Amino acid sequence: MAHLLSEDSQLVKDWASDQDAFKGVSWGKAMMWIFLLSDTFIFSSFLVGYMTVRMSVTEPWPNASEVFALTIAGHHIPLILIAIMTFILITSSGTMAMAVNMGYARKRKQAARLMFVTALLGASFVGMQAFEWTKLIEEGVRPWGNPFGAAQFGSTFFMVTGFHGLHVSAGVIYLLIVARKIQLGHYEKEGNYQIVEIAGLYWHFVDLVWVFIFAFFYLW
Amino acid sequence: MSTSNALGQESQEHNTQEHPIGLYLKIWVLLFVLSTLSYMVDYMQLQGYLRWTLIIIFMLLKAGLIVAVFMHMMWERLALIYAILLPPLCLLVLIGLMAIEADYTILMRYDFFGR
Amino acid sequence: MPLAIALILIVVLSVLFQVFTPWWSTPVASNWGHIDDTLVITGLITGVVFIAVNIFIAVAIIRYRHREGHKADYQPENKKLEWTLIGLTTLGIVGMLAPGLFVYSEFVDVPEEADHFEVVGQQWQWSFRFPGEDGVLGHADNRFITPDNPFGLKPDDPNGADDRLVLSNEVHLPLNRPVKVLMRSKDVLHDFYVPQFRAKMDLVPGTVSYFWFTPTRPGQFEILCAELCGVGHYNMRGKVVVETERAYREWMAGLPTFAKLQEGTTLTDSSDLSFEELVEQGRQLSQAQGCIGCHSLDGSPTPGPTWLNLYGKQEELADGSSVLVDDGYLREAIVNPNSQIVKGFAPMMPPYPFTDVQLDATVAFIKSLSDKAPNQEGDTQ
Amino acid sequence: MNEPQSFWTKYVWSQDHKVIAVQYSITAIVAGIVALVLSVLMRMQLGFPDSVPFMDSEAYYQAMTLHGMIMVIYLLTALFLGGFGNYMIPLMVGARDMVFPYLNMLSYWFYLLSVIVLMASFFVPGGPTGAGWTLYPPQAILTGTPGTDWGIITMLISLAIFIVAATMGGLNYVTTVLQARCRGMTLMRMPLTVWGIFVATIMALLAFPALFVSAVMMLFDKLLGTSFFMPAVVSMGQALDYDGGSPVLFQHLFWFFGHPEVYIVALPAFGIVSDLISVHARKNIFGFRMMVWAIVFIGVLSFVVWAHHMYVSGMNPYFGFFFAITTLVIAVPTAIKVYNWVLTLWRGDIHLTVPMLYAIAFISTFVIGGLTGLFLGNVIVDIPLSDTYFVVAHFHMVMGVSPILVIFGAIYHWYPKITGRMLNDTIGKTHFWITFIGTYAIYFPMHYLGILGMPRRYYAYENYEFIPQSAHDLNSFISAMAIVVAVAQVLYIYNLFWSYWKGKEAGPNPWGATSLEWQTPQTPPVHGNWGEKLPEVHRWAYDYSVPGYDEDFVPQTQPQPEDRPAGEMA
Repeated sequence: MAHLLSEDSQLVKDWASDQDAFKGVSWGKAMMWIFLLSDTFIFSSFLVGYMTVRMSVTEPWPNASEVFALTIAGHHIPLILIAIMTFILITSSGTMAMAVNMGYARKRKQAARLMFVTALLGASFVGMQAFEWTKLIEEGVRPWGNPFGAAQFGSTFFMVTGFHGLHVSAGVIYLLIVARKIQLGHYEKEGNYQIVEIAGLYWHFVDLVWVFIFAFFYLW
Repeated sequence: MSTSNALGQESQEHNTQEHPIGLYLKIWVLLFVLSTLSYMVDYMQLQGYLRWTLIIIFMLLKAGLIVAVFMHMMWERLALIYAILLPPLCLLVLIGLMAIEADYTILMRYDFFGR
Repeated sequence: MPLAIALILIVVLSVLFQVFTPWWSTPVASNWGHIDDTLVITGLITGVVFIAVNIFIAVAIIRYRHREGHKADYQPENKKLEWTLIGLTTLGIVGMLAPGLFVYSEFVDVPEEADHFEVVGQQWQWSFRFPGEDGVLGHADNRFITPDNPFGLKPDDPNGADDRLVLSNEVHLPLNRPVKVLMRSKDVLHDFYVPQFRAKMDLVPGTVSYFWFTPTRPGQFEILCAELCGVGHYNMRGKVVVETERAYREWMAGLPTFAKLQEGTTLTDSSDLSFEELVEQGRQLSQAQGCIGCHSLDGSPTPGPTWLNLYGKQEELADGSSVLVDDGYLREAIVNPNSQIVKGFAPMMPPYPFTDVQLDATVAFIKSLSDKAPNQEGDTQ
Repeated sequence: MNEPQSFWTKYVWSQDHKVIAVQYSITAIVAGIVALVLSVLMRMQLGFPDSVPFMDSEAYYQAMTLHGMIMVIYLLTALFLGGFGNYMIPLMVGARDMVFPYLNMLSYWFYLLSVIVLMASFFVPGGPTGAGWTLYPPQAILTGTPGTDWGIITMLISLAIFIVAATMGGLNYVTTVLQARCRGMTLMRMPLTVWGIFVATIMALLAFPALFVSAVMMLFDKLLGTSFFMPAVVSMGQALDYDGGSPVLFQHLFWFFGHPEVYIVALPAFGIVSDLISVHARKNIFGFRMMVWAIVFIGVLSFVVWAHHMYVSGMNPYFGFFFAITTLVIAVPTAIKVYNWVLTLWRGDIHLTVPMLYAIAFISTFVIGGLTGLFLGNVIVDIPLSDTYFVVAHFHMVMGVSPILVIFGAIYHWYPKITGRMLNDTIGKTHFWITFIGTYAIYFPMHYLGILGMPRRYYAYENYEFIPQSAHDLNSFISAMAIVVAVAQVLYIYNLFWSYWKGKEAGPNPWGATSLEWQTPQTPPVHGNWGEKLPEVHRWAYDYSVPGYDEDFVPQTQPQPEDRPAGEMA
């Protein structure tokens, strides 16, 4: 720690320098990071709200493992849909990371193609979420109550996954726009493909949030 | 973006985040494994502290990998890393106190409402 | 220069105001005199700082105001001075915080021997519950509230049967006995506040809050609501009577128990009841349902029209027409309140789906409050 | 440089930070005037009951709620961040504009939309919400409170839109300060104005999320029947379908936003007033480093003190110890700031210009507001005082009067740069004296009503035995003073208009200030701010009365002489 704060550490030098504190970070990327920081607080507040109501209701909390189970080919498998959604989102993060790599390698076509794949995976995630919502609504889960236990189960489920789903949907649109622009060669002139990395930051963040939702809402 | 450039962003040395594809693939596989493990926690019906510890460990490992590698945090300069990672710490105070508060509420409810 | 004078004047006038003010804490009537002491300590320390800073500015303005040829000193920082000031400030903070936390630890630590009773709030009235012989309050929850069970006592909890209920906004407490106040709300946040006791706490629906105190002075004290609770907030009044142990016991003996109330309030058929009995039923019903939170019984202004001399009166309505307040109008106004709004009042009363018997009782009670009501005897339709 | 040409692109759909700043400021001030009128109506009712015919208890609570909400969010936050932040940051750090001007423009239009939605709540069925600016559930969405059908919905939606606007603006401000400074402009050479706004903006980005989330959750409680904040309740004799929620959770989330919010307003004011004092005392700000660290320290600490607003809320009572300690610790950096302001005056060359009058008045009122905060932060002292007029007096002194005095002073100080003309001194002084003395007369005695025990948020105080007649008389006096002060604000507005056309020509640097915004090639600065070449900074912003120079100020752009090594603070 002492080393980190000493006068000649890179940390102190960067902060004490003129013009920019984040060396080599473009305006867009800096802004995206700061936005994600703010968004972290939004999701954390949602999850804190969820934690508090879950801990303070006297009704029993439904067993997520059961509620989200599917019967496939006669087998009753707990949480299987959620597991698949998790894998899809992780896969999309992987393709996104490769798109960033292609962008920096100036492989325009591949970058755009990988981004389209990412968007497709994202869209299928949203599709599965829609399926999950439909299933739960058919089973009688509503924001104000459900047949399995505490009413807040439904409220927080729709609120938290809904908000995350909105983020994914927005991300899909964002990725599509950027990918299209790359295809059309909009960034060719400046030769700077950092936009892919910025879009990637957002996309990975959405994945990151899902990691927490998966752990706290579905597994806990 | 274009508007900002119109006003002239000073040229800066962009430290491009170029890393070998192989690394991404490795992380990808690792994330798959971790997700499977955390799924297995539920599938095996582990309960109690063991369950919660495992869930948290796998969650933090996954989150760490995504932030560090996919979001390139480990290659960023310390100035950015600290600026992004320190502020969420104050959320820990909120989380901790709200856990205590929720606990207090449920105790009151059991004590006085008799449910 | 005028500014320097103004600042000095502000200091002088503030100090004079402080010394001669007729507006100061009400005389304390509980054991929380220590709270007043912490207030005085804080007042002294902050007062010194207030005077010092203002006078310092005034002197600086006088000494260093702009004159031709004068130039300011160049002194970016003075580490020693700054750290001295930080040290002094910390000292002052500790001086306020330490006694404060000490008294607060007394405040949250309820003595073993303390009695307890419950305050229940609803828009906009108070009611109270005492534990009865067994010394234990029965479980109670808003989910059990019915017209017959206004406190929402858990019907099958044996501890609740002997609980003594106060359906009016007046509570009695014995002198010099520590008491823990448990608080609960039926609808929104309220705050049980008696200025002379110093302590106050919110009533929160969905949980129970508490504080404790020992009344140290006999007398009657006003209860106020100190947490915004809707349009009637400013009029949510009550009374604490602090009296000798004996008087308190007598008062307590007159209170109905929960078990007794349950037997008595099941309204059956109004034709069996005398007018007086009906009026009494109506009184209890309108307290339980919160009617008197909005409709005063003594003519004082409240969110809804007062019930004093209401019956038989010509009311002007919001649409300009007028109507005679009779049985029919009152019954309609309870079941479907927003159909005919009295001029000057907001359409905010919710419909009360009363049974015929309940309507009879309520109307009879309103009638009993009016000297214009014709033939009080028997006419209950 | 694509200079916008038509009136519409230049003044309406403008992406120039300076125009956006003025748009923000004008909108905020108009909203503020509405809130001021509401406060006069309330004071009329309190001082002279039943003097305003339509002021029934319902209208009173609606006025009270909207007054508080507009003043805190739509006036103060918007004016300091959207107004001053927008105007000052690029000019003071030597940037051509905000880093993303288009987003900056969107930020304003979203803000305007939020104000329009808010104002629309006056006309929706049931009127605006009367739940108090804290919007505590359950009462905010239950019958018995005005505006529970449409008022509360428009209020929450307006807040959500405001948060979107604040986020878009805030991202710009923070990124601009971090990444778009000119050569030589290190963080430690930035004027304190920028520091205050910078830290406040970071706090806004991290605190508004909690408000956003609680607004969303309350909207769901209201519209979908969820029970986040709603336990089982029996409202007006009707058992409702809610169950299991926790009203205290809302309060925690609200104040997790709400306390940082206090400093979101205060920190820019701290920064600006530091600069005003330094410029007009012709002396460097005393203890600059300490001032910066105090701002940062206050910013961080303000995230762990929130529940000192909830000492009597029925939360876990043991929280009182934790929050009393953190709250009183925050008093130390705040006190340092006060010491450094007054020590800046000491041995200065104090020009009692109108901005300086406001600045000094700020110190005096802020000291009262800050010191009374020590009463309310110390949990046991707070218990008798909470929810009384003491609280009203405290937060009006600390969050109402003092930041507003800074705003008056700041507008006076920078008006010449914005318009090229000076404001009128005579009107300025008249306005200053009425406002300063008037607010003292309003709020100083009000503390004593609180100590007496008069609860706040009361529509009337009829027949309370513990309130003597003299207290009612004092209340009337306070109301009379409030009306005088409110009316006096017309002077300031008049001054703004009159001087725009008739004011004295200002020249580029009328106060002889060192910071960058006074060194622009044109006054008012044109689009792009700096002409061909960005400025270069060679020293901190506080080189006033430096020994060895003829002038009593050395602009930041002036290079250090060869023979003089850069000084400690340069």
